[in-house]
Amino acid sequence: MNGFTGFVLRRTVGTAVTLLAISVIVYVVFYATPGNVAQITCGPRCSPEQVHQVARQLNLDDPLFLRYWHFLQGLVAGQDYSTGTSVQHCSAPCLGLSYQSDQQVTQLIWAKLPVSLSLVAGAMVLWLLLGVGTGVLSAWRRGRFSERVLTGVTLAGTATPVFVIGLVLMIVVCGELRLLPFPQYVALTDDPEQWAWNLLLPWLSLALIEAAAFARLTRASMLETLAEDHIRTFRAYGVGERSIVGRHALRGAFAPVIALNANNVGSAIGGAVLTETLFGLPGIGQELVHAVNVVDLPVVVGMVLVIGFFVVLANAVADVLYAVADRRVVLT
Amino acid sequence: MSLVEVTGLRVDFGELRAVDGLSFRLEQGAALALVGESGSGKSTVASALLGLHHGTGARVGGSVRVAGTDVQRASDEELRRLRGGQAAMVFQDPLSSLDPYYAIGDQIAEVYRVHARVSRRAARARAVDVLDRVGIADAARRSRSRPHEFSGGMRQRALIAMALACEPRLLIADEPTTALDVTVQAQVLDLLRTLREETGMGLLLVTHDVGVAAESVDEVLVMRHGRAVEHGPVSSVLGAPAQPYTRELLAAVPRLDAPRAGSTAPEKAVLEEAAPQGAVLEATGLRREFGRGKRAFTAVRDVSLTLRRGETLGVVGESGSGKTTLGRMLVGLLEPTAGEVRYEGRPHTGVNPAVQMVFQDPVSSLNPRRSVGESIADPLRARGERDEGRIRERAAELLERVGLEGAHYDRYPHEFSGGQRQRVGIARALAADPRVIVCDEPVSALDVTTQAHVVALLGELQRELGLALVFVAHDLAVVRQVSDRVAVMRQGRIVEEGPVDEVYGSPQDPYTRQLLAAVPALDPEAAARRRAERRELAAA
Amino acid sequence: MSEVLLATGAIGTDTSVPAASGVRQFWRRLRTQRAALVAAGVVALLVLVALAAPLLTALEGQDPTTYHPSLVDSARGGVPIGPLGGISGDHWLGVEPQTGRDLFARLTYGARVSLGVALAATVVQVAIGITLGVAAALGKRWVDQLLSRFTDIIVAMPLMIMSLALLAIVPSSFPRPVLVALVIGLIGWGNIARIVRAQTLTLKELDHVSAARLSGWGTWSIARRELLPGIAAPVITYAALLVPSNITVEAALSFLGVGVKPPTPSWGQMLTAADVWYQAAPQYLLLPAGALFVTVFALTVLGDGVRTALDPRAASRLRVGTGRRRESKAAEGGRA
Amino acid sequence: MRQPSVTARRVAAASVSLVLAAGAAACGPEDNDAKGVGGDSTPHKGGTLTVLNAGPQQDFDPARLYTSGGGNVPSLVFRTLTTRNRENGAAGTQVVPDLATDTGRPSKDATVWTYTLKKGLTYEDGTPITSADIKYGIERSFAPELSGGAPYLRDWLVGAAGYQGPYKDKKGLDAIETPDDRTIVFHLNKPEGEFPYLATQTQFTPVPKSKDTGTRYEEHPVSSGPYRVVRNENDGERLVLERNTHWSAATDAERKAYPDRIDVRSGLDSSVINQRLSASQGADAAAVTTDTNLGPAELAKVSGDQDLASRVGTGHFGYTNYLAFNPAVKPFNDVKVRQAISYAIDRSSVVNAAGGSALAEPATTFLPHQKSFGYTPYDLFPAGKAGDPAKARQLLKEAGHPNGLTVTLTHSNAKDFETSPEIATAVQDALKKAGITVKLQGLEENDYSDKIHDVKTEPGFFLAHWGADWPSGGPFLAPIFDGRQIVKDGANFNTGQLNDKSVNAEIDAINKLTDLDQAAKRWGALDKKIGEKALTVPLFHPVYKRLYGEDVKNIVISDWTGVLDISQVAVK
Repeated sequence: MNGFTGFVLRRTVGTAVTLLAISVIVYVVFYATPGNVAQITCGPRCSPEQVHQVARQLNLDDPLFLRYWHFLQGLVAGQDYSTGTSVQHCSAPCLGLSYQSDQQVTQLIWAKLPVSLSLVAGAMVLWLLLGVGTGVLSAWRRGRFSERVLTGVTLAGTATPVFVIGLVLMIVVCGELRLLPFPQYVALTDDPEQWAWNLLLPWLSLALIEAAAFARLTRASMLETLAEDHIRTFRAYGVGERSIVGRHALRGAFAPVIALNANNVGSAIGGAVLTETLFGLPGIGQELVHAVNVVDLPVVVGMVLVIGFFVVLANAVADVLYAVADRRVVLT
Repeated sequence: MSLVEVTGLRVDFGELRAVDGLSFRLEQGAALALVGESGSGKSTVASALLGLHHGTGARVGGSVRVAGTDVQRASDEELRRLRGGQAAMVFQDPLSSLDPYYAIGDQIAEVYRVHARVSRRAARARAVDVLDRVGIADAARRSRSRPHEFSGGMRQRALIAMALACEPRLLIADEPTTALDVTVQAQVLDLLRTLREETGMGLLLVTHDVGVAAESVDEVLVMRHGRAVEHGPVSSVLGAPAQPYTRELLAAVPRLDAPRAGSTAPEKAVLEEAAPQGAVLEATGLRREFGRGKRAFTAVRDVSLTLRRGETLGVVGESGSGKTTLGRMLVGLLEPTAGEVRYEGRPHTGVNPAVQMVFQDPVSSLNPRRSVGESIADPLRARGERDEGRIRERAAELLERVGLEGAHYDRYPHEFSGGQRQRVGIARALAADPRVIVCDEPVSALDVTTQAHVVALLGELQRELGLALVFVAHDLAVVRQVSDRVAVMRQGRIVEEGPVDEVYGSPQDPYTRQLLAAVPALDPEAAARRRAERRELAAA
Repeated sequence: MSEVLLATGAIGTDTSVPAASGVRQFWRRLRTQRAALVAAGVVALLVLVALAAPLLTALEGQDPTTYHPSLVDSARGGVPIGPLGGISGDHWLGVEPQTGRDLFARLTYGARVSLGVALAATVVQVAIGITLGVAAALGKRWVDQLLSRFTDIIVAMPLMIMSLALLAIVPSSFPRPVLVALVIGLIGWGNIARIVRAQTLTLKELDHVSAARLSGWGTWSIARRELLPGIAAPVITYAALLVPSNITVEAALSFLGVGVKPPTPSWGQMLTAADVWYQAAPQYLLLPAGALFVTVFALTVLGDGVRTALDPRAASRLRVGTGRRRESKAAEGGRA
Repeated sequence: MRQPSVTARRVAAASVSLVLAAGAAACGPEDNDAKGVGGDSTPHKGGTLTVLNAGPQQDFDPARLYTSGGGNVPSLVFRTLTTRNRENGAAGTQVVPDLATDTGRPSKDATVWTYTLKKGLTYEDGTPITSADIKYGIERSFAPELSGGAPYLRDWLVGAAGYQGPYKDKKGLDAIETPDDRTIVFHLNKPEGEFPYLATQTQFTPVPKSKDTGTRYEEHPVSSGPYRVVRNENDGERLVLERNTHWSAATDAERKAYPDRIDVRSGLDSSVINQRLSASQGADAAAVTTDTNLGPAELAKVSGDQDLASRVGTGHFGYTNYLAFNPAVKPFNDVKVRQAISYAIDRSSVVNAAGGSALAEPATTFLPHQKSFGYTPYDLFPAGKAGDPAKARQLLKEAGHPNGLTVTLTHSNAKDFETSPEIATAVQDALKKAGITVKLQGLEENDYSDKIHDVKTEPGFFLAHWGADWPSGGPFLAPIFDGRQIVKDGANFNTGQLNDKSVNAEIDAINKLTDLDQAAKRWGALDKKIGEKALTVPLFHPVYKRLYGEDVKNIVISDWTGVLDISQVAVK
């Protein structure tokens, strides 16, 4: 399918352009953010002379475009930095060093990404099951009382902020009923069983919020498909209501659900900061909020680029799934 | 016991009574046509036969017995066995009657497995052989492709194949060919006829096109406002109609063979002798491409034509022939990829107030959120006319001119019928005092009787205001009735052009001949002669 | 920010022009839906409470800022004294732990900020969405590409982080509630722009728009006279769903410490402070959470009702069976 | 000054903010088995101690840490010349020898300090600890790459102001002599009687030059204490310590080191930490926290539950929250206006906003209520329980503001319940009765600390706080009121911009004293003298209350740190 390689090529170029644009926006926005970075890095009681040394050390006095130029050089050719006793090389694509922790941003990302990915992957499975499941049920039971109840519950999902749902869930489940241990991130590679047990609660509270949107979307698009002419054809041939809703109406909801899911997954990688904060999961979102507070520009740029990358990737995957499901769609 | 017995059928949608006490019988193997204009309730009757109104909130009275099953009191299980098993239905719009996501073979197999307890593989084999039977070449491979990979005609054949799968005793066809081109329509009607001869299946055909009815059924039942007006064998009802409504209906149907009694014909003769006026609109080498790269598609390839003052040029062709694209280029809505349009000698690109257009779909041609009068006054306001009094007066005058009342100024489009809305469209076109009006399928969305009135209106306006008209349509009979000269288009080119009598009388191009042979005739003998001609042309 | 991702209800791009339009039809169809009516009633009540906050609190004889140290038990962390969190004759909903401020006053004034910020943010989002959406649909190919690419970038940006940055940059003299509304607005318009672009592309093809071009109107007057009314339906529907999600975004911003600043009370802020009092003074959490829940729930139900009322096809969708369309749709097989 | 470092995780902020309700009512004493409070309380070796923290152990390098008395977790790995006496209450504020044989021998009017190392001191790999290592450790703390430590060495050591650390100036610091492997001599540019206190900080930890890896040293620093670093992920997010076999208890009387292994976890939400400590399930039974206090909401819950109340450690740390005036800004240049505000302040609503009387004690003196600071009680402008509006109005009338005054109070938007909006609104309400209308100006945290520490942009009236680097009047009063510590072009902490000859002279005089008790009395008297100028309005001193797991024994809370000392705790 040579169309596919053309598509992949165009999308990669598009992604690169988008990410570069994002990095420029972040540089400009954060260049203007108040807060004397050198003073923060050096420490509250540093003398002006020491602050000046630190500023030179992190070349904070360079103009904006020079610093962005260094950033681009680092991305392409990597960057050498001194730890005092020795000179280390941060290989391309090098996103620079954190002002606060002197860690390579790429290492920070490798440490944080698995946490965010595990949170979002598990939550995605749950919000699809919950959301699409409720959506199908309420489409199946359209007009009856049970549909009103289901719609009510799903709407309730969006109406409560996550830090309330998450908190109450944690107190009741972990504190009082002691069904689950308090969430504490265990890497999948270390102990898959513990990994799942500890992430069950964060998955649930994140999924409860997102499920509502999926339920409403599935219900609406299924109802829309049920009004199509081909459903009437199958009814005129005596095909049972169950398979009409199951095989044909549900297939109609496939495309919009993919699109919304891509949108959700993309923004959840960086956006689940409230869930990460609440459950103490050291993910991308929490690291980014911390970096913004201490104006740690390299970390901020690094994290935002990772988030941007996953948003664009999620949309590209959605487009491919779209084309596979509905032959009429041609990949552009 | 006859195949279908309907006594005193009544169907109400809320306070609207669609069918009011209809009774008729259909014997095994016989064919009956329900003929009537939109809103006559003919489709509602067809759906009632399969009990499809259950659960829709419609109230159904009287009794309906199909193949021994009393539809009104049948249980869900009995209804399921009837639908598809005993009686099958084919619908009007092939584009949307099949599920876009599944292969066609699978959809037919799914329906077949409802009525025959067979394995999935056997059902798919059955699907392939019914597809083969309805004339789809290489049925095995084509059964795996999706509906959008089939043309309109092939999709309708696939639907007929689906109906055949369970060998029903009755086939209900609800406007099966309305959405098809005239050549494809002819093939599908022939297919239906041969299938009925082979299987002895009963046929209930619902159509608004009297010609289609004449071609394929033994008996005709003319309906109006939910009631039967006349019922009898085809030859008597169409040959010697007893009821005044039937006569009026038949008179309004444009015919190929009948003399061109069209209202525009006589005066036209006078004009022709006078030296032909200068060409008011000329197009040379027009070309238009859509899309880019691999998926580019050329709608119009190198078309040249001239239009003289007071003359009507008919442009006829099937779907995909590029006639609408040509119309939009003449008006300036679409920029040609190559070639040029000259108005009164001067090349004009983009919109020209002297060249206006009347659109096809009465629903989307008027802005629903604006009153009818306002839509008509649009061109006046656009030209800078500020005096409200002047505007309302001019608009009211135009409303009267097109046969509506001046007082309708403040009414909304949804309060008018399709025909009335087309008249508003025409009034709007006139508001810009044009010299040329391009009509893109102005009447194909209307019923036969309304069609005739609108065509007559166009003729009067042309004579009175000396307008030049371009009449784009797919219905050969209507084009013949209206035009002075005709151009026949195929795949973006004009294959034949000339005075209407020459082109219709002695068509040179084989495609024109094929088109003319496909037009359904009213009386059965002419219909039989045309069928023979088609078979001979197909064999050539 | 995914927790408060904008609820993208299925806004089918309304290809068929609504059969019966006009405001009268809309009200007639809206009245038929009981749930939507109840929701509209609740929303109206909330707006009334928000507007009449000063009057209501004067009635109770309190104000949202005065401290009542005597009403809280300082030795036990400042938990309110008296039953149910200090509910009494002059404190209808009890007092706030630690400060002893009147909860009823803070809740009603809080409604002002939460609803105000949410509505203002929605207006900003709709305005930007429509301008960019229409521009993308009507402009040339490269304009469309550029704007769509820009929308992707904005949607890709994590909403929460950009708000943090913007809120940190603007000097604190700028009135905070307006700033918060602007920030939410500036960042959340992505989806509306996409919907408007899709709808305009569909409307552009309709005949009455071509007729308007033929009458001699310029592109922008066509956009104003023909396209905008056509866009109103899906935009209003989506906006009705945007308002509730904007409320939760403001609450989330407060949780991260960058929302509206004390002493201006807002539900998000109360929630942030109250969540730790879940066991010691539950009513302090339940009141703002309940208020937020009721508002968002009512607005979403109203949003659903508005969508059904505006989109006649939705009304017919509920009638299952052969609801055949009127014969007038005997369109040719596919436009040439 | 142990100002909570700005880099503390703001969202999961330490101390009292955003803290979840503690122990679940359901799991109260009823199901309390034998092991509970009454069990065998003598501490035994062994087991794993879990530490649940909000903030990470960032920059775990002795040169970069800013600690008071060597810190809690750091002091397990980094031994220093002297350290704090690990005992309860006031006794815990004394300095005791650690690596050195004594707390230091002053000479030449306390400008030269000599220390001798104990015998048999080794690193985790068995190599001996020499005085050169201690000199190198101090020199490292001057490198710009390793910034973050306290400023005292830079200010006190001779010729150290411009020194840029061993990586740039190879020749090192002359002010420090190492005549032989066990002796080290410090030369100061002015008398400093409290040098032994400074020697408790981690900059005095030995670092072998051969094992120094610059900015990467923090990943696995060479341990001289009872535990060595086994695992350090993401710059202190997860830190695991195990027994250092080469550490000998004989040379270290202060650290008990009962547990075999210590697992320090961070990035946890403070409400979760308190919830886990109260539930005390599984590993959490042997858990403590070193940075998360009980908030007001939890306190309300805990005080109602006997079992939980018995597992709360209460401590006092030398720390004062106060209102600061900038006399350079009108109308605060008029002492009467400052006195009027001192009279008007209703401390009760401020204390309530800070968490109530159990978590904050009203303050009328600048120095905290501890003998080691030389606390001498005084209340120069008595505001009584709820402020004295009448006196305030009278003073304002005299100052030319008959019908009240409108001022702007600047505060930070951080959620630390010290300079946060909640406290600001409490002050606003407190001054209202006296006719003083207060408008609030909230700044982002970084913006706030930049503005108040820069002489040019310092607001007239703002919330501030100060903590002691060690329990003595010196580090409390000198940086705030010593005229010579005013910094024109950088971080200035002398907010009152006081440059009074007699105050400066008295500070120098007290610094000469090596008898710490006598010095303390002199600091107390100086505090009262400065109080008369009404440059600040003391508001409250915080009280730290922290939960610990059921199995945790041998709780020692000194007045030096005010929190549980992790080196004394046992879990078996």
